Amino acid sequence: MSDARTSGLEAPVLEARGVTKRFAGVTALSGVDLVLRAGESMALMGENGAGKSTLIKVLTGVHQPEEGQLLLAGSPATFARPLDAQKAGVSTIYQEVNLVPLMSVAQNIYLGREPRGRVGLIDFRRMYADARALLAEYGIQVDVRRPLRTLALGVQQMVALARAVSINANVVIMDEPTSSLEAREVETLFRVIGLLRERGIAIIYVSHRMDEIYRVCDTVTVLRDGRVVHVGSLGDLPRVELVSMMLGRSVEKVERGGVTAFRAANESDAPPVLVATDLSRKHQIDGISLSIRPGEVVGLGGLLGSGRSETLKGLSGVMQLDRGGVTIDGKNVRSGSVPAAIRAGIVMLPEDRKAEGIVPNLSVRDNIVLAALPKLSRAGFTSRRKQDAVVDVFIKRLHIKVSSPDQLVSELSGGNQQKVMIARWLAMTPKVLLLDEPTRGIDVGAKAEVQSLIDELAHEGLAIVLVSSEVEEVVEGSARVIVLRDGSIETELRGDQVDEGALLAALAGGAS
Amino acid sequence: GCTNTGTTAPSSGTAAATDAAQTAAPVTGPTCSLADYKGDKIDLTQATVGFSQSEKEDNPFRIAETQSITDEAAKVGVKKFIKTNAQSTLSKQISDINDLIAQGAQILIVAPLNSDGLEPALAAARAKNIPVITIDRKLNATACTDYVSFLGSNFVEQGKRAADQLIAGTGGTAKVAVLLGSSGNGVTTDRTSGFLDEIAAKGPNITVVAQQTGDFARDKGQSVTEQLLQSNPDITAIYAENDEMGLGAQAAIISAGKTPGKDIQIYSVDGTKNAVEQIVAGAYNGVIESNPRFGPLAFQTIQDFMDGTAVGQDVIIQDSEYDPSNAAAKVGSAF
Amino acid sequence: MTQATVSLRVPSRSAVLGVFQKYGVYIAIVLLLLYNLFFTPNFFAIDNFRTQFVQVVPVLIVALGMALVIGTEGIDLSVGAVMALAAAVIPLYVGYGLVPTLLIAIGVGAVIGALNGSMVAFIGVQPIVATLAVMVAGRGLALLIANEQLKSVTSPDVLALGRDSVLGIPYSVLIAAVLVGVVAILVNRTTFGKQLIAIGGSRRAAELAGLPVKRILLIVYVLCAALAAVAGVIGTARLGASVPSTLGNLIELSAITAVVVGGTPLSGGQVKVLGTLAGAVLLQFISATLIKHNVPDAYSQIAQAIIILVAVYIQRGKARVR
Amino acid sequence: MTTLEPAAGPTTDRQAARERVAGLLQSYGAAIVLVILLVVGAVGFPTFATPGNFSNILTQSSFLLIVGAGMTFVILTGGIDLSVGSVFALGGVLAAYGSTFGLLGALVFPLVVCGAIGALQGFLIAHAGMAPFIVTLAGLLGVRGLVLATTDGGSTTPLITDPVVVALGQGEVLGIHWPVFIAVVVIVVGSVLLARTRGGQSIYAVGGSESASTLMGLPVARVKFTVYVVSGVCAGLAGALNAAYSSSGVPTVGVGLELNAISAVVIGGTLLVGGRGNLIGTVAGVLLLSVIQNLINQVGTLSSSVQAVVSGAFLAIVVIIQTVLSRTQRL
Ligand SMILES: Nc1ncnc2c1ncn2[C@@H]1O[C@H](COP(=O)(O)OP(=O)(O)OP(=O)(O)O)[C@@H](O)[C@H]1O
Ligand SMILES: Nc1ncnc2c1ncn2[C@@H]1O[C@H](COP(=O)(O)OP(=O)(O)OP(=O)(O)O)[C@@H](O)[C@H]1O
Ligand SMILES: [Mg+2]
Ligand SMILES: [Mg+2]
Repeated sequence: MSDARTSGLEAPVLEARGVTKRFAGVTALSGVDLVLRAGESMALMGENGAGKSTLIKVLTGVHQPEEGQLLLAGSPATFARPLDAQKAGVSTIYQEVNLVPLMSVAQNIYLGREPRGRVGLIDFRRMYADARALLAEYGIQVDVRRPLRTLALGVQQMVALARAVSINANVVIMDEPTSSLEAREVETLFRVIGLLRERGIAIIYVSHRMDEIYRVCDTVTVLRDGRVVHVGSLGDLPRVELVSMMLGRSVEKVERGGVTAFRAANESDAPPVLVATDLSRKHQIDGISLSIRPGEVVGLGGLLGSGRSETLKGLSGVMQLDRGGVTIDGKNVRSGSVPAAIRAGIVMLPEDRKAEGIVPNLSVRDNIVLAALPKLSRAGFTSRRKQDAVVDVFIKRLHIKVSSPDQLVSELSGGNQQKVMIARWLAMTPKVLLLDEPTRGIDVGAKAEVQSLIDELAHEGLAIVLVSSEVEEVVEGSARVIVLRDGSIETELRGDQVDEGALLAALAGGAS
Repeated sequence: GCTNTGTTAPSSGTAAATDAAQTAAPVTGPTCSLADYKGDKIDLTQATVGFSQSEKEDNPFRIAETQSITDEAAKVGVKKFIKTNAQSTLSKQISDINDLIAQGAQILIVAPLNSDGLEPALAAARAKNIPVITIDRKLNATACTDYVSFLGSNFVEQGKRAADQLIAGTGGTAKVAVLLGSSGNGVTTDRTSGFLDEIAAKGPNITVVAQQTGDFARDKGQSVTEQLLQSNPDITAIYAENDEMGLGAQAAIISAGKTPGKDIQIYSVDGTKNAVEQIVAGAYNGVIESNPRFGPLAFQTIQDFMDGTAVGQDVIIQDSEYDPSNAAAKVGSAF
Repeated sequence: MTQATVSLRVPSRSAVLGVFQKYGVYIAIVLLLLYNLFFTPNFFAIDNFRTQFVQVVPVLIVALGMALVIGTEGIDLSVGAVMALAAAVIPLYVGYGLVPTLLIAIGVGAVIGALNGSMVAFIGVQPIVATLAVMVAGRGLALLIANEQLKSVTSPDVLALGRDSVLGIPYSVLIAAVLVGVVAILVNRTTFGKQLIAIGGSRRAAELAGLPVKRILLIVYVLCAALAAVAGVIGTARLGASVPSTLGNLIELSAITAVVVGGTPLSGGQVKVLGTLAGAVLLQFISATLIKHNVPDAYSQIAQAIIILVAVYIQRGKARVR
Repeated sequence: MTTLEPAAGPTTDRQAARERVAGLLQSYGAAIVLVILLVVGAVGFPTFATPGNFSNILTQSSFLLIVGAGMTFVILTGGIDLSVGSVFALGGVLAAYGSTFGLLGALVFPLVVCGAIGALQGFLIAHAGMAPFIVTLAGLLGVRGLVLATTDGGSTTPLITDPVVVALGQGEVLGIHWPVFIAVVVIVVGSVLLARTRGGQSIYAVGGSESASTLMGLPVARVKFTVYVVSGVCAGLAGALNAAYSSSGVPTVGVGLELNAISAVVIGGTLLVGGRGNLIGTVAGVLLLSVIQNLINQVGTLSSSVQAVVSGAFLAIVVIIQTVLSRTQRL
């Protein structure tokens, strides 16, 4: 849809000139120039830790640059805090959901700009109605009076999106908005983006998903190690070339087949290591039974809220069960206890990295060894040597980008935090690995690494349960896929049945 | 009988065995009768008596005071005796007194936390014509109107007498550190001004080198004294506004390698057993008594009042004092 | 409205600031010592320093336990009451000798700590109210145990703990020094310490990582109370009397202040043991300086407030939300 | 248009309903315990359920209610204000000094100064980024020092003689003292501010997640600053009313008041980490504390040590019940 107006170039709405941002020990951005024009939809690409989020934070007043300046519609501007950016018409969805969990959906959408009645008091009825209407536009039907924290992460992400878009802005910035969204929600998001573009609103879009980038954006800016390495239009840029620029490797090296890095997954016929029977918890899951063999990757499919995460939580002792139980190698695992599950060899990578995964005040080293600490200690005393042996291996194996193992984990980029979480569990040498969205927010390179890692681990004999909202990841990664719906097993796909079409059909199957 | 008048102190010989009751000075000022107060005559044995204590019973003075009143209430045979404790909170004392009234107290004995601020409670009592006897701390209110009468010591006088003891004990030449009670407490103010005024008047060669608060607590008295002894090694006497701080100072003097009672003299106010025993042991120099055993005197005053006798508006207790010459004999009357 | 930006920052300045932030307490201590060197007679005497260290011991020991609790994002207001309880039981058992007395006092502390810890860990009561209830009840209980009496403690063993020294170093100071070392090792070198800090950083993440969160919380509150009990025994030994009514009164505030001034944030997830030591010493020097200059109570309180604010202001920043 | 099914249709509704009930329990747990205590008191003691006694409980509670209201604002943002006890005393002393200029002086003087103290603390917390606990702890010390300094080391107690000012504290309507009505007004106004204004919503937001609030463009610093001013003004007002009630500005009042206020707020269901709670809960919390004291007095024979044990145990039981009630809500 080339615009009639764009004979030449549109006027820039937001610019960064020579922006440099350093953190203790790291230069996150150095001399970055960026020009965003009205109606432009720009992809911001780069590896984990390339500086994308940092650039966005500089653009929106969260961080102040050490050098360089911002220009708003051509004139210099300072955003001392996010409020300034918002006032200037720059609206942002940050990488981690940044809403108030205790407040209701509607309150979150309208915080700071609540509709007011005659005497200046908030008109809650109107606020609820507005929120309901707004969300309905994006196909979300929730009780807008419910506290946000009771909703699944994907829904929270949609609420954040609704908030950002409903603010009258001329620039909307989205930092990995789809990482916790379901395929169908992603469609909704794209529809919204389409609407924004029609209104001439400029967009900066960060994602590690190539398909999305090519669908949504018309230009691309590539960051590598805090520097801009490429600016140009996206349409005529081959994917491999884009990836090679991001990774800084030659095109030949990048080129390889397949969408994911999975090899053909094979079903195993060893006796099952984990057997779960009748896992149930009121309002969450109902009578889920499954068994997994060593060396097998089992996918869990389902729509948002179908209970995939809850199933994993039930298996790993995070969630107390009302009924049912889990055995490992025939032995019962005490239910509702994480330590018991871990002792039995079941570990889970939680989906909400920020709230349930990282311990922000600890270093990368401490975060990696957190669960394995007792094993890496002598008589209760920690052993630096034993720790380093583990930490170094995983930093290398997972290519975690850190200035040193002593760097605070909260200073890492989102994708690298995810890798730290994976390292934490691998360090436990588990029997059963439950992965809830393992590749969320990690870059193409890392994603391929994680995927082949999953493969490798399975070949080493680990039993793996994989939950992913990326259909192709589930399909290519898993030997069989169990499809959930409303907290119960809808069907199971095995062997040849495991393909995208079948899965989508199964997902849609029960839908009324 | 009527209120004891006249003798300064119970004859030391016999009193040693039993706790010494209070002795009131002869009443010289205005008096108050049931008619003046416009109260109703109540038979004590048929009466509900309420007692509002001000501070927690966690120090010898308050323990002895509450105990004395509770015991005497039983002895007199009042029908019902209710007590409350304001735990050093003024607003709680007001509501305590209101609680007592709400529970049907016909006579109130109040140990005020503060000289001011009890007005609403007094007004509530007045509205029901309940006679109020205040003990140990005098109220800034009108006797025989807002309350019947006040029984208690003269704190300024106590400070003065401590100064006299100190002047006598040191021969009139000393460098003194004062351990003050808690800030804002009326007792602190009175015992300080009494002491300082007397020193100014009668001790030209006595210098007060420091005045620091010890919060009426032993540990604070000890640590403050330790600090002061280091910065002023020439201190020769300590005046502590209660025995507890005095005993704390004594510990500090010992740990500074000096001899309490000799190198550095200690004077304090209260008359607790612990302190008086130290005088007997020669490690303490003087204690001015502040007699907490209000029970007999208070109930006697109430009885007199109910009998129609005019009682004194200010019944001032004649506190005795302990010094090396009489401590051994009188230690039994310490509380 | 919107103005030119280019905020050039000289890196060296921020480096200097960083040093200030990191060593704020130590700098404050040095400044205070310098002041005393010139303006306070006899401050720089061995005896004086011995006194300062002897006096700081109870607050320091309590603050060590408090630092652990604060590290888990908790707080313990009951420490003063635990000191009182320890003091109250001493006269009952002092006849059996120092070690049994100490053990019983510590045992009493541990029981109270277990009570706090259970309420916090298992029931989920907010630490400040759980320990507030225990603080109120605990001191009352101490007075009841002591029959509302003060008792002199004459056992030479116990008194020695408060008064005697080896090589010029008082026993109580030695004990405190050992405890500082032990807690420092506990925090920095043991599994338990790391786990405790992880809980303070993110309780949910710690739970999901399989840490025995409840047990660790329980132990932390038990340790804190046991340390307070040790402080109670030392305080009693120093006084030569069991004074459950006033011993440890308001010490919770001094201890918390020492911990925070020492750089441990109240938001948990960090424990600075040496900082806590420095914080306690700073508070001690402040009050010593004010007493030695005979500053009246009113102004002394104002001065303390200002000095604490300045010391904390210097090292603020880290705790700020990004 | 693609419409996402709400995850589990009817379950969602039931769950929401359950959450709402549990939310009510959280907010009104203290009120439930309060009702139980009232019944126990009425059955156990003939002199408990009398108008006079209730009026006394209300008057006694009114000052703490006003302080607690301010404290609720602060705690909702995840902060804490330890200075209220000292500010309360300062408010009383200033009201007494100010009463020589009549009612206006007795109110304006303390409110302005106490508000300014709140503003200073708020500035250090919101703009200089210092920890609330430490700043207000310094406030506790420093303001008490100020009280002593203005009263000659605490040795003078300024008296209130102006009849209008005295009437403000001691006058009654229908057997209820004025401070009770003023406390009710404070609570009502405060509740409306919290629940129905943008400022109130930002208070909850800042307490719920400070970083999210910043990113959402809320004026976080201003919100934090404001709550400390509110708390200072409330403590000053309560102090002034208390001084009027006792017709004197006693410099030693309010010691330990901060702990009472904090426990009342927390018992009332407000989370100490911020983000959730309300003033109705605080009212229940304050009344609970007063009723516990009143019941202990009704027994009338307990020594102060036993009283401490009983009220501490009571407090523990109340918070345990309250916590358990509110926990049903957690998943
Ligand atoms: N607050 C901080 N303190 C220190 N270092 C930081 C901080 N925030 C980011 N960094 C560092 O800056 C670099 C860029 O991080 P950024 O979050 O911008 O990466 P990103 O491109 O968004 O990566 P991802 O795709 O994984 O989200 C990383 O090396 C990171 O460790
Ligand atoms: N669209 C929605 N509307 C309302 N509630 C939802 C919706 N989606 C999810 N939920 C809530 O999420 C809960 C289950 O989410 P859960 O995380 O188990 O789903 P999931 O299948 O793991 O999906 P996800 O991809 O988000 O991990 C449900 O109890 C429901 O309350
Ligand atoms: Mg990022
Ligand atoms: Mg999920």
